[in-house]
Amino acid sequence: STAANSSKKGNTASGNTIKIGVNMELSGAVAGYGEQQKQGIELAVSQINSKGGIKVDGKKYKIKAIYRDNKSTTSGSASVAAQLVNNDKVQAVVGPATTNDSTAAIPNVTKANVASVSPSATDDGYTLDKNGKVQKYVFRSCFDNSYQGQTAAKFVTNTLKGKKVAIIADNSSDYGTGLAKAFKKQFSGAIVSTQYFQEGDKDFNAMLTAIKNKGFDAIYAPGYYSEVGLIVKQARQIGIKTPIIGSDGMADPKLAQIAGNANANDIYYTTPFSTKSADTDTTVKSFMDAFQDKFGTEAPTFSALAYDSVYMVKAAIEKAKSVNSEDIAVAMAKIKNMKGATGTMTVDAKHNPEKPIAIEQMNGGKVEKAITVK
Amino acid sequence: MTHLLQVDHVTQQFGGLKAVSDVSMTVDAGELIALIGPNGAGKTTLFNMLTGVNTPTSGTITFTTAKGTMKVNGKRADQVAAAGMSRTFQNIRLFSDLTVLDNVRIAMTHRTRENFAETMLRLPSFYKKEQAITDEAKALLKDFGLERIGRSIAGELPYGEQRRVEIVRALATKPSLLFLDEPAAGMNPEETAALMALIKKIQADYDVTVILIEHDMALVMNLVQRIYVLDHGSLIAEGTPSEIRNNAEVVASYLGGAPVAEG
Amino acid sequence: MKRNIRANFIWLFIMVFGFVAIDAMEFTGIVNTFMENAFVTVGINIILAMGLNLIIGFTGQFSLGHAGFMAIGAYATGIMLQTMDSPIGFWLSVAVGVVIAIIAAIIIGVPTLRLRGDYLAIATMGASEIIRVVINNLKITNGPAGLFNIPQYATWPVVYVVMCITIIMIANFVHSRAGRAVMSVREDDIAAEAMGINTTKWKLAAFVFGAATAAVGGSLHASYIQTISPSEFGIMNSIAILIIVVLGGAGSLTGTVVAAVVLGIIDTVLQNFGTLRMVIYALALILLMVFKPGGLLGRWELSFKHVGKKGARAE
Amino acid sequence: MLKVSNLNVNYGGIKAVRDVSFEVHTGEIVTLIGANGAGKSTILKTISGIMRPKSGLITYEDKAIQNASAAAIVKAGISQVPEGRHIFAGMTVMENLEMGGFIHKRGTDMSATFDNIFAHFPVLAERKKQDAATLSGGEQQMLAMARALMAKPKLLLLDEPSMGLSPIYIQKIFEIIQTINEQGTTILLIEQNAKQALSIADRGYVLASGEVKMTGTGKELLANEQVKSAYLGG
Amino acid sequence: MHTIMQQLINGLSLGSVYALLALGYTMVYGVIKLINFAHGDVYMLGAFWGYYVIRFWHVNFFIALVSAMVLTAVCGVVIEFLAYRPLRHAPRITALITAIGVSYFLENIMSYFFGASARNFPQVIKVHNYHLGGFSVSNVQVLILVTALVLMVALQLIIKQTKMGKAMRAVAVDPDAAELMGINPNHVISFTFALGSALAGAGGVLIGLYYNSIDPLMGMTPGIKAFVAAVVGGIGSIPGASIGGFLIGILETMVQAIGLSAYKDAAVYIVLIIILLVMPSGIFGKRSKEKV
Ligand SMILES: Nc1ncnc2c1ncn2[C@@H]1O[C@H](COP(=O)(O)OP(=O)(O)OP(=O)(O)O)[C@@H](O)[C@H]1O
Ligand SMILES: Nc1ncnc2c1ncn2[C@@H]1O[C@H](COP(=O)(O)OP(=O)(O)OP(=O)(O)O)[C@@H](O)[C@H]1O
Ligand SMILES: [Mg+2]
Ligand SMILES: [Mg+2]
Repeated sequence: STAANSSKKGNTASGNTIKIGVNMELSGAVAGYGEQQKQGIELAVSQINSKGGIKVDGKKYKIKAIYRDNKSTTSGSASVAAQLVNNDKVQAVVGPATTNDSTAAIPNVTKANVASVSPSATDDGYTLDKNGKVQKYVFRSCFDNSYQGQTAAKFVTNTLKGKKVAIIADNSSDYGTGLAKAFKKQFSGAIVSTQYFQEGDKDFNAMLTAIKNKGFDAIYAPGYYSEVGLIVKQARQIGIKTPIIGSDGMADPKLAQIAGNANANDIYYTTPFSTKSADTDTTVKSFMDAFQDKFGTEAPTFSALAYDSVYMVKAAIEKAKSVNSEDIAVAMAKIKNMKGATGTMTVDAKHNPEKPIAIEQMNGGKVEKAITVK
Repeated sequence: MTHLLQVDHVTQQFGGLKAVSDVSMTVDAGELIALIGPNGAGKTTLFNMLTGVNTPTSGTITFTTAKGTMKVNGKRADQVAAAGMSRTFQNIRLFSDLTVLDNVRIAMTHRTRENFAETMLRLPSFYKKEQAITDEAKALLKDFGLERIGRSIAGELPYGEQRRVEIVRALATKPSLLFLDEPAAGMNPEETAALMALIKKIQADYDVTVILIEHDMALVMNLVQRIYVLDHGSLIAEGTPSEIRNNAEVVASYLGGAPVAEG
Repeated sequence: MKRNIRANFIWLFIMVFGFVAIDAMEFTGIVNTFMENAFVTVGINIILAMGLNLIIGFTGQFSLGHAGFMAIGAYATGIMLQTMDSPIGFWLSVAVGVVIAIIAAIIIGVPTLRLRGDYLAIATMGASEIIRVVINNLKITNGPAGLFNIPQYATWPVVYVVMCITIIMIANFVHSRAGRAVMSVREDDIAAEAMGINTTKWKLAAFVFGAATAAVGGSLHASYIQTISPSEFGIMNSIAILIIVVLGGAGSLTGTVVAAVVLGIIDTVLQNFGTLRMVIYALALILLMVFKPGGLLGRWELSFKHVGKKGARAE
Repeated sequence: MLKVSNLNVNYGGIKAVRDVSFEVHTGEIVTLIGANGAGKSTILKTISGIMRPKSGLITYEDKAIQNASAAAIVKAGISQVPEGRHIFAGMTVMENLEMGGFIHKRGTDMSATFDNIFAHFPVLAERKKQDAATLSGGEQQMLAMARALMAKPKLLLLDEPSMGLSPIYIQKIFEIIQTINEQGTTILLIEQNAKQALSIADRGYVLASGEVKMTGTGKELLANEQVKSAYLGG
Repeated sequence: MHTIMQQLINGLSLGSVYALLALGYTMVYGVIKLINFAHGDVYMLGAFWGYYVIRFWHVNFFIALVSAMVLTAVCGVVIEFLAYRPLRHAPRITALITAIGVSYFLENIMSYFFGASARNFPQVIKVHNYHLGGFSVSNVQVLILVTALVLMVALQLIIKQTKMGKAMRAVAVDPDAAELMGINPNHVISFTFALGSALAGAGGVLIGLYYNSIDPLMGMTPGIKAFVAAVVGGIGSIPGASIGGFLIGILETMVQAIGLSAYKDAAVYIVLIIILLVMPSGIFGKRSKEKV
């Protein structure tokens, strides 16, 4: 911080720009997800600026996003975080995408008193320190694993009336395994088999053949669209017809493309962001349209979550009436009923967004309906 | 009396080929012996067995020094070398990226000790030991007139010098028995003469028994005391140079009409 | 003797000077967290690459399994600090990591070091992947989610001092009877055996030593970054360390330090290039190797043995 | 047939060959003698295109070849038995020989050549299927020579063909060289065994430190006092 | 029983992918002793080429396959010329690092221009499942298997029967001596890269079709697995690469079949290590012990 306001902690915007640092996986193993998030951020930033920016104490600020690549590594993330908060002097950080990269950034943003919002760090413990106390500067715009996994379990029991489930989970990050764990904890029926796959796997025939005759009513497949799409495809091709339930990592238009429309039947996934709700929700609709305009494709969940992360920063600034990062962090914890593309959210005591969760049902490659779950 | 080296009925089989078949021989301390024979007779193969590079298919090799008796077959080459047998190779095998001095010092590894603590902490005892190793290596090089190339990279030396360094390196292991595989190959008559002087010197000054393989009859006949002749894997003759020179079988299979310098 | 002591003092002076210089810069705020991060990353990379250079550059054994040993150290620290949150706990965890890594290195090394060249590389890579998969599926390691909120005991002074100790130890190893023995294995193992060197033993010694330093590097990484997960210890991470070794010059410790610094600078600067970062990095890597095929320094080493002594010929 | 004029070859900064000129006429045996490191092998490597000269001209059958690729030079009819044998390890003796005949079109009848070679080197016939790497030193030397003959060269470059051979075989190798020569192959020979080389050579050149010091017919050089004392062992 | 048969088919399909890639590795390695890390990325290039020509030029599958092979062959030759040829006489590990650099470059430049996320490959061939007594095979699986087998046989013929094949072996052993036989090593090496890369390109299109999902990093994991396959089979050996590929495919499948999916990679590596300990040069690798 500069000498002028050295009494104050954190970074304060100078001139009439508010800087938002983006600590993102733009290369490396999960660059695909980082790229989608970057698009959401770009959209949010350009929208906000074209509407005149953010007004604080009567002064209008434009926002500027500074994108830095953490190479999908923890040390890259720690370094990028440090550069953003110390050298670029940003007022808030958005990102990184994965839990591990996000936790690696915590010490450095904390030291600099800058809030960071991860669009997709889903591990339950992400916002907490090791004593279970909430981390003051750490936020997210996505659900934690427990909430989503438990919701899926409830849905299988209550709505699908499933008694036996086979789980196929992504084993390369906390996401798949965390969801699977939460699901198992909540689910009252039997788990007939739990299988794991790795990010980038393409062949699931062996696994599916192995579980095919285990007599399950549904498959729970927490993971990302790139692999789950293939699971759906290959499952249907070898004749597994049971419902396949997944998580928000599946909520991507590419899911049906990869699975093939003909195969994408009886698919359900938990998601904060329902393309269906565009019919009723103007915020969602405007996001969807703007995204389609700007990038020529339907908006994926990752983009929506990142988009909302930027809006969380905006909301916090407006609430704090300050362009100081410390103030922004304090205000962010108090966000209430912020309308976002992924629903109307309130930041709870653990810095998790409380927002309604939806379950989308896909048939023939199309989302048929969205079921809101409490 | 026990022999320095006793070879009993050793055989080396490669698939269907008996490269060495049922060879027995003895070597006594202080001797200078040549092993000759046509190309492919099994000379190098025999050397390989004697020095632990290959294990014989059958037969026994016993090596006896003041330190004790050792059954060579079944031992690794480094154990054999540590026991006191050292060698050079038909195709020079120097540590070619290292200096000549290091080549020699490496050969002293097995008979020197530096413990972990003194190495890591650079205790005075470490420097003392290093100095001793270096001094000994330098002295050895000096003795063979190689001290000026101590810091040269071994692989960059002319062929003849590489051969000499290889011999000196073998000597640095403090062998009681030294094997030289074609030390004069690729040398001109002048260099060969110098090599002979060198071998004599080793024998005299270092108390080493020498066995060498050589096709240069001028060298063999003038230098050695005893000759073993191998052909098709078997020993066909054994004797003094003059006996061998006049052995009809050896002449027919090996020497031919080649002019052989008189002893 | 005097010459050696003088050289040692120069080294000591440089190391102390480096420490004081960094400390002063930290104190005056010239170095902020970002630069400190870069320093520490370079420091840890030096520790890791030193060990690998010993194995690859000096002993000539192509190991691609460094990340596995690093993981062992990292997880030892990550797990132990959960219950032993104290400096003693940290150092204890480093020691435990080293011991486990040594045991693992012996188990892996004894059978595989018989293999040659690329076959060894693949086998060690496989062994390292096995370690990673096991960690990925264990409960105590928290599976793929990894561990976070690891207390930070590996501050920059700790990393700096450990780095210096590692450099000294590896340099001392290399410049001794042991170093000559492993180099002879690299040059010609058949000739080495014929000179009385137990090649298996020396290969293993270097491999184990390298593994131990990898574990130390892993421990420091875990405690500095405070987050670890199995995905950080994959093949690509072994390769990242290999790149440092080769770029600096396999067989040059000075080169390793230089390469780690150069790559650290490149990496830090490229952080400003967003999406193009890795494209530029890749091109830089190709160009550096094409124009400096022996590595930046080849096998050259910085030495102070000649300092202050005219005409002295050191060895 | 072959004319080398003012050849200079360097290894980095080291001048290995300086201003060397000599020629080989069709049907001759010409030998280059000289101490270790005189530059003999370097000259051969330059002729066969493995090394590039710094300056100078090499003409073969009236064509300049100093910039031709090694492959093109072999096709033009020059074969080399390299120093240090360079046999193809891991390939059998027979495969090595087939590689020697690589430049011939598929389907060329090589049986006469094979017969000729196996007549000269009966050991190789016995060892057709053996991995060439496991041959003894002398056997490898024979293989290297046989392999070069497979190309049916017009000009054969021999770099120390007698190295590592037994006395009886050294005799034989010189006989073989003479036979090959009589059968129409021109020969450029390098030998440590200068006495024998000169005795079968039509002409010889004496090299020292990269320069031609003397030239003459084989007989003249054999009789020369200087040559005698320096290269023939007194 | 049916399940086992079905799994075997699964394993063979997966294995044929690895085998196709392993062939390219083994050829390049066999000739210049370089682990061509970028090989998996050349396969990715093939897949992307197939994707674009089918999607935007609407060519049929066969043309896509052949044109991808041509394109990747050219890429392979260019990569060799620019990145590896200058290092012909450098230590091999240097060339390995360059290969890694090339791999990074291809992955990231493709991400930069075409985006890093997965996309679906146009399904030009409609999938049919043939049900044969309880287990099923798809036409695409058959296509892949047959293509792989045909290419393997063709390759084996090239190596064993043509002069180029012989020249490849000679260059592999001793490029200098090969030159003295009238062989131009540069041509041979270019040819090797062209052939190996073409196979990878074919593999890319086939895999795109089979799994219907391609992305710039798709070459990484199969690349490494394929290299492992080549090593298991005995590097440099064509039948070895094929057998190694199938072996690993079947192994992975079987490990998953018994429910140990989380350990499938570990199992592959354990088997790899065991095979190498028993046969230090792989299954078909020649162990030419150095003669002293
Ligand atoms: N590993 C092996 N496999 C098969 N045959 C081998 C092997 N090693 C050597 N031989 C064969 O054994 C025989 C003896 O070889 P060796 O090298 O001992 O001969 P040598 O007497 O040293 O000959 P030279 O004087 O030519 O060096 C040769 O015919 C050789 O081809
Ligand atoms: N690869 C190389 N690098 C540097 N210098 C070399 C190289 N090869 C040869 N030389 C030097 O070039 C000079 C000529 O070497 P060359 O091999 O032509 O000699 P030669 O007459 O064939 O000797 P020899 O009888 O030992 O075979 C020597 O001084 C040698 O040291
Ligand atoms: Mg021999
Ligand atoms: Mg020569």
